[in-house]
Amino acid sequence: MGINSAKLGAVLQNFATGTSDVQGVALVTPDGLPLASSLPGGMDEERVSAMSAAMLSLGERIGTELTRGGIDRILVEGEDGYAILTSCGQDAVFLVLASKSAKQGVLMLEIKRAVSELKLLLI
Amino acid sequence: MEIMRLVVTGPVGAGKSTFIRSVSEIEVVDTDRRATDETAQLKAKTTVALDFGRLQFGPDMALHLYGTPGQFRFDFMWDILIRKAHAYIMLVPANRPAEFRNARRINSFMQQRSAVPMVIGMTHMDCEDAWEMENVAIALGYLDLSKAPPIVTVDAQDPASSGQALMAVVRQLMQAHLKPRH
Amino acid sequence: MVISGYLSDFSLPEILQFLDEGSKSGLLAVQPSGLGARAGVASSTALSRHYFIWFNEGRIIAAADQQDYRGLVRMIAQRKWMDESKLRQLISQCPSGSAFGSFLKSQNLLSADQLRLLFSTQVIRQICALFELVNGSYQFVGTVQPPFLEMTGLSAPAKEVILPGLRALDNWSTLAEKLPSSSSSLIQNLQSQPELRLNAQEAQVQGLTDGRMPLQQIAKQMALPLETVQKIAFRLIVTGFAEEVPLATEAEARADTPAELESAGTTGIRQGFLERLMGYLNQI
Amino acid sequence: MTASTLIANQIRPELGDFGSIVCFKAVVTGIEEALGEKAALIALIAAGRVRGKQLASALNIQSGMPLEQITSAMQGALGQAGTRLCVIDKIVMVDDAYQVFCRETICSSGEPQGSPRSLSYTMGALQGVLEIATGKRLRGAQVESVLRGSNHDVAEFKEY
Repeated sequence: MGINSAKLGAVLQNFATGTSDVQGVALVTPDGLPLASSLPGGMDEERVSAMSAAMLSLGERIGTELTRGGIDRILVEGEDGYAILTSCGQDAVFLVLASKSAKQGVLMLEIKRAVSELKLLLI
Repeated sequence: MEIMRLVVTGPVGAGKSTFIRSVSEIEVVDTDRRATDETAQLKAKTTVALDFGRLQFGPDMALHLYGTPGQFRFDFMWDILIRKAHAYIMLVPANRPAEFRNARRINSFMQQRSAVPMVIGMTHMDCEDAWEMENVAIALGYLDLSKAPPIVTVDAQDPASSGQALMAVVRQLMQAHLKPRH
Repeated sequence: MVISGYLSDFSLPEILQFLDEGSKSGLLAVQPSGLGARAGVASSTALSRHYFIWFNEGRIIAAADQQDYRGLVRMIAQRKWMDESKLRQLISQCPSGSAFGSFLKSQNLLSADQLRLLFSTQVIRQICALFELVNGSYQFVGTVQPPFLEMTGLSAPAKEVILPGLRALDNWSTLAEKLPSSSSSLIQNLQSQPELRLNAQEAQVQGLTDGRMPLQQIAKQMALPLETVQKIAFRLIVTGFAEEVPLATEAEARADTPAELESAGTTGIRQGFLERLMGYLNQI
Repeated sequence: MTASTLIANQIRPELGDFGSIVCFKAVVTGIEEALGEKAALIALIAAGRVRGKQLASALNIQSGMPLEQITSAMQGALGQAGTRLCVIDKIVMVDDAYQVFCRETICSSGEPQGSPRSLSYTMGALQGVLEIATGKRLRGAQVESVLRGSNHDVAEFKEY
């Protein structure tokens, strides 16, 4: 049936609205193109996508060259919040932007749940 | 005599008997009895065991059409008929959503027992309250039209339209020939 | 696209299944009718009332019992989370095309938990109550704007609403005819296996969907009343887990079978035969 | 406005506008070295797309233009009279995909036969222009390479 981007969009919006402290989400291809997103105003979807994919592949390289193994997630912790990249199967990277007040454990759990839902839509 | 056996199935009121009558060149052998149950309001006669029609198109070639009863209490007949069939066509009344679930049941029954080629014929498409073809297909469980069997519109009263539906069935059989059987 | 009819023909769970599986977007309006409508769903003063359910790609995005787009605002005000004048002001600030709930969250005025509560009250509870309707009509219109002011920003596949709705349903009279037959069995639906959590009994029945065991026998094996198993089976069917397969009652009346059928063996058909038949049909 | 005037002529008073392919290749391999092939590829494609979009606006390319017109504008801007990124021989539609046939691409130049290197910056630049010209979001893939027995580097772009 091909990838249903409207459905992906609905799942992302659901995640962004229904998860505490989440401010934005995006799903991008491993080569840096946007699949679907729900981002705060002022963030350009295409730039966000290219950055996310580059970051993940850089992480993977660190994983292999610096012998850290396969990469499940990359976490950027800033003064004002988190950016978390999680690989979502072969064909996508999931980016979550969360505020500083987010509880990391809960957030990771929510991300895990969302990733399994998204994977189903990407088959 | 070379004979192809085609089963015409579908829920109550789909037009199975009419379909067979309109393509059959012999006087249809039917076993209609006066309906006594709830289908009586729908039509005066309902098929009890089966409808039978024949289309002779060569000195030694014929198509036999077997219509199944629509009600579930005759499902033993469906079983007997589908086991010997070379193909089947399921007629679905597009204006009667109440029957979609029954059509779905009949179809899964057939699919469980037989892997012969099949075609879906939508009848009553000219009625005002008829559903669009694509939507009926979804209601029958075919969510992806590219993976659904061929779906044709049939006016069961019109021999030409019914003939078109038969041609869709024959085309399916021809294609099945091209693919090696497993 | 417009589809309309009566709930007695095409029941609400079936409509929701259809809209989900067909990934439909639009507005479903349900109007209760007759005296059968139960209190709680539609009191006698509200019989002419409509209920509205909005869909996006098969997911339910909002529900309301009035078409004034103020249902969500009323719910927030009722809970005293914000007063109405503040809400009116916020409505004018909400950017067009975004769900009002998402907007409130982005302004840190409502939390995710509050939105989830609103969604569940607005959509899940309201629709589940509609399953109780004995009589009514429905109309689905495929081309409508999403009701941004009614939307929390959350959505749920229709099937996620069907399942709890039917679990809680007491009055099955409208659906009695739709229940699978006691002599039918179930098979797994290969096209769609939804991501829904089944309860213990449902999972047990789903485990027995082998296309051979009739519901009667499943009931016996699970020591449950037949009707309970039929209801579970119906839930599995309308949520896309299983398909009903009638099991033929073994031939009692073979005498009716015509001689032709008995004598002819099932051999393949020659391509030449098909071509001749095609040519013949072409001339009709 | 001809394509050549698009490039500010007097960037460097003595050396002029053109640099060496050797240096460009060193940039590419250096980035790959530091970031890994994949991250480098993503970065270079992203850079190419930004450049392609700039170019499209400089050339006044708008969505809905006929393919021939787009082709000749791109040939001018990227070829000998332009920035010399590559020679574009033709752009064809195959089913619903755009195939761009190029030669002497900057990405493949100076590579030995059989090299596994693929188009990166070039691909992005072509994609950027085509995205503006078609008004669609595209997804690119290299389907043929001069490094692997073909007469052209062929980039294919599909809507997704």
